[in-house]
Amino acid sequence: MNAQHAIDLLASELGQFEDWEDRYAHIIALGRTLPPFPEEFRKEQFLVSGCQSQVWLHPTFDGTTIHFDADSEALVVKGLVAILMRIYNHRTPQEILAVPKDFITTLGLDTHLSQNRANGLASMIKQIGLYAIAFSMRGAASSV
Amino acid sequence: MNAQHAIDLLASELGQFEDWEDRYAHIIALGRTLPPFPEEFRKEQFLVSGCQSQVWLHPTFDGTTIHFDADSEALVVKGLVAILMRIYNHRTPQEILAVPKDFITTLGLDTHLSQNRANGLASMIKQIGLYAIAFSMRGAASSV
Amino acid sequence: MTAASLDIHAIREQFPILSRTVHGGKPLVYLDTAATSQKPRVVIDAIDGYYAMHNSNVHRGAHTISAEATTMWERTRQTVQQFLNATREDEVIFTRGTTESINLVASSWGDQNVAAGDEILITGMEHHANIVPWQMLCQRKGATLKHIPVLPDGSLDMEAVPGLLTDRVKMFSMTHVSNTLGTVNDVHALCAMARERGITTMVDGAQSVLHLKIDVQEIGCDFFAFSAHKLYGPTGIGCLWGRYEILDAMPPYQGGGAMIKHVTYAGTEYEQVPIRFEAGTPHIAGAAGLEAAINWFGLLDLEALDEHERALVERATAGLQQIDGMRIIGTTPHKVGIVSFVISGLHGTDIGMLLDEQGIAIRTGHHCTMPLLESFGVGSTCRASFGVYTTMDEIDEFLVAVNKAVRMLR
Amino acid sequence: MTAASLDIHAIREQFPILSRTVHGGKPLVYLDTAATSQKPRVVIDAIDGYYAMHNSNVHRGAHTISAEATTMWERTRQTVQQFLNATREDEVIFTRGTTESINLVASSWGDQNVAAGDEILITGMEHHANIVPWQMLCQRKGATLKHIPVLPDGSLDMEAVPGLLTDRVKMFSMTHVSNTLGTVNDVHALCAMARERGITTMVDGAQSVLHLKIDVQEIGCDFFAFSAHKLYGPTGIGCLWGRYEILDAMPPYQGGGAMIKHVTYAGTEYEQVPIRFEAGTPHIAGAAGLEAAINWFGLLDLEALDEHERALVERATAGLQQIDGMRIIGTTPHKVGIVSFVISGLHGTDIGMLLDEQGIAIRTGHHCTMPLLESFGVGSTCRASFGVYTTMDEIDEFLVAVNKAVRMLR
Ligand SMILES: Cc1ncc(COP(=O)(O)O)c(C=O)c1O
Ligand SMILES: Cc1ncc(COP(=O)(O)O)c(C=O)c1O
Repeated sequence: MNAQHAIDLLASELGQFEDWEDRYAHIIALGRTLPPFPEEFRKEQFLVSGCQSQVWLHPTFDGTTIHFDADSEALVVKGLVAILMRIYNHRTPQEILAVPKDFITTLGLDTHLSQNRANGLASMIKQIGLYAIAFSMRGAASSV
Repeated sequence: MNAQHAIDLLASELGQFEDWEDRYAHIIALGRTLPPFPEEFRKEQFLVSGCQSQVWLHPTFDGTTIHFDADSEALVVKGLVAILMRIYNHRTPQEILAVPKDFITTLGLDTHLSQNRANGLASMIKQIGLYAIAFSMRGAASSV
Repeated sequence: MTAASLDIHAIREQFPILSRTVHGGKPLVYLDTAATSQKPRVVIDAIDGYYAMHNSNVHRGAHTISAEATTMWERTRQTVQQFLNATREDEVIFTRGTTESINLVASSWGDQNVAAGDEILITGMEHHANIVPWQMLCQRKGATLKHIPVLPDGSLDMEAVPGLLTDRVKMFSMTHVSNTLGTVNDVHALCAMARERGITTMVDGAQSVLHLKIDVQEIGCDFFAFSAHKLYGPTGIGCLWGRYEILDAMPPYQGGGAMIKHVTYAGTEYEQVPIRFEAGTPHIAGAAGLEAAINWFGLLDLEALDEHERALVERATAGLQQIDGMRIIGTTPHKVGIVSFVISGLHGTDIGMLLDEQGIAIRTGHHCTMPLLESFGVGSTCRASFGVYTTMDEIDEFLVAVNKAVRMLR
Repeated sequence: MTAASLDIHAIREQFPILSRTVHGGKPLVYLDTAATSQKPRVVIDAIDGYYAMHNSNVHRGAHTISAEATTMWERTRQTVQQFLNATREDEVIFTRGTTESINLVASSWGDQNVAAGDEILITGMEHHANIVPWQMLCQRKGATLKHIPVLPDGSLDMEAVPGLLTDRVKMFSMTHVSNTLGTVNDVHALCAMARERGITTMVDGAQSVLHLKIDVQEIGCDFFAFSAHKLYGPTGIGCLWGRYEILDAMPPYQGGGAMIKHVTYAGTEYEQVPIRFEAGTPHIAGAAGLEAAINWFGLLDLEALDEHERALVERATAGLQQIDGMRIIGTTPHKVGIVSFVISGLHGTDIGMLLDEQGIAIRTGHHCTMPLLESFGVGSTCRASFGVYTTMDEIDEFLVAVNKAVRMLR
């Protein structure tokens, strides 16, 4: 499933809710599906900078695709992190860099993904992109 | 002639002109009636501070009234200085301090006498007041 | 009765933003006044009117609109003087806001008066604006920054003060009202203690000007700072008030136009106070807005406002305390309309987002008071803060919304 | 033809102030744009709209209107980036204006990079804003301020430049356009000469942004400063652009909220660029106005504007030269819409007042360029300066008025 397909699926998934409560309950539930974050990565350097609520992001590159581990202590933020993972995780650097940013509007996440350091999801998307650029230049399998 | 009388007279004098040119011609002419400024007073310390066009002001106190010498290199400003002299010169410190400031509006000089450092007439009025306060405290005849 | 002297409904109508909605039709409940207050129409119109009819640079021109702008600018200085009950209008300096006012003092006064081994005293509840400039000064000079501890109820440990006001303290800078706790400090008593010992004092009034009657003479401080944007006024302008003799002895802060008497390549002679500290074209439209804000605010009955705010705080506090795991941070009775809280096991960001979804704007985070929060053992709080337009109904909506958020997160 | 691509009549209708009168019904002829430009409706409305519908503090909140304000704030940063053709948006720092931008560099960069015996080079036609901060730096550090002489036509003595760019020069800061003479300096060539020698450069763009297309990459400078209020935008906001690597190595300027990552009493970790340099609540409404101003200005045909301004300058100059004793200060052909003059035997203040009485606003005085005027042997000039709304008819009215004033004064 490519990124666009993931976005489309998320759009219909999130679009099915009539009211915001169900929508948020679903986002929170999505957060619960995130695989546990490996504790050895819970280091300062994998904290996404500029977030008020702590968001963790660790990449591993197998030479073809990037695998991300990600986490947040806040439940809604963790759900949003899970959404980003469905879009960006296990993709090649090229695929990651090709994801059009308008999914933010498509998924109705503008408030959360604005240039806002409060929950830092914009910073997370930026950081994902930076990792993709770094790995696409290195090529070989690696971690950080 | 007290200060209020001088103001009333100035008001009717300046009020007689239908257009601004005659009015200004009169103001400039008034400037020409100022007695020559004694050259020995043309020192830095008698420059009224905060004026763009140089305005000179020197006080002499005879124990009763203050005599001012005043000058400006700009013709309109010099005319305005002459107007101020007709209101403030040769009066006791108490009379000077009692002059109501609304003469500025009465004489239609708001633009020139606003809080504006460009021609500095507001600074001049302020300085005249400061001299009056100083002399009223000293009492005896003196100069500075 | 507050209703009689403070017609909140009529007040609300003056604030255009209060009629807007968020998230598809939910009326905005703005409980973030401590971050910045909303602006009444009269303030917005003053700014509009300045630009539309009187815009001109100040001080430098002899033409009519320049004189008009200059008159307005200086009239605002007088308005601020009266607002603070200062003795002289030339004690009022226009800055960008509280932060710049404190930086100006820490730099201009501090560099001149603080040396290695000296101490600067602050309180344990300062906004970063009243910490970092002093820290930077201490680093430049080899001085030490000390602070008065905060007690568990969010009040200052007044007993610790005399011991901290040592011979080495050169400056005691204190917040009037804590932006995180709402605590009102007894700045009069604190300044008196400092003055006895010949210590210069500064009061950060960012959070007090919109709640309390200010009188710098009565307070007895040497410097006082505030921001217009927290006082129902525009962004980008604020004031520093200082005692004339102290300001007069201070070197300039920034260099440029207006603040000079005479410039040659060999050297520059600076202007008198306050122009010396106002280099460059200032925020002229900001002064028009600030004047309107102070005049508008002056019409309010501050006692009725205080009573109203107390009632809001009580209702909010009582309602919040019904929630399991609720901890109110800052419980001293002497506080303004600010309520900070944490709920055990829940993250503030989640609560903030779920409240926002319900139209309710609160602030979550460290509120630029990291050291204070650390002393309470928390990294962030949720903060609801009130203004003249906050109603009891809004408090009730807020409480319903918090309860809903908590249910969703547990 | 300018008339086709620049419909001045339509442009004028967008400026509310241009329909007002002074001195009992005389239409305002505003020839003081170099001091501050007037504001089109779209700029005033952007500020109004911000306060009325989106006002909130930036960066710090998760709620909707805070996100809206933050988005607008950062979008304005991008707008400025594009306006200057900078490579990165985080190279744009918001300040109060040109004066603060230069002070920021002189303090933050200067204190770090300038030592005793070093030299700072400026030109002989600087505004005090680009003299005094460097003078203050030189005093702090024991460095020396040098300047490039100005030739009688008001252009720089380019032959003197190589000799002045010694090994000891650490910073070469130059105005792009002289606010008194109108002279456009070849900043591209000047920066290239400095760069060859490894000297850091700063361009004061206060007077160029409203006349010329700006491209900081093409200019090749390290810093560039301008004020919104001269670019048809609001007061109280301006920008500093700097190369990322240089900004990144600079310590903060002011301390406070937003510019920190982490604060403890032991010490503070600062934020990255540009937030590191934006302490405290910024002028948020100013960014709304600046964005509108840049977008509005971007719709103008700059070539047509240049052609129109040239025609205005030519007409004004030719007309003035008919007057006995007239001396135009600044006669190089490469200049923008600024005409400075003195008339022998007459005082500028008198001329300014008599023009004002006729509805014509010009500026008289030293224009914050005392050392420049001294090099021309005058203490003040009369300056008429033009904007996008200035018409040929206004030039003719100005000339009639000057002639009348001269007649009255002689
Ligand atoms: C060339 C030049 N530099 C700097 C400035 C200072 O700009 P501001 O007063 O907006 O800070 C001005 C304007 O007065 C100017 O014309
Ligand atoms: C107590 C206190 N001090 C200082 C500040 C800084 O004010 P500003 O950001 O307007 O400079 C604030 C506001 O954020 C505050 O609440």
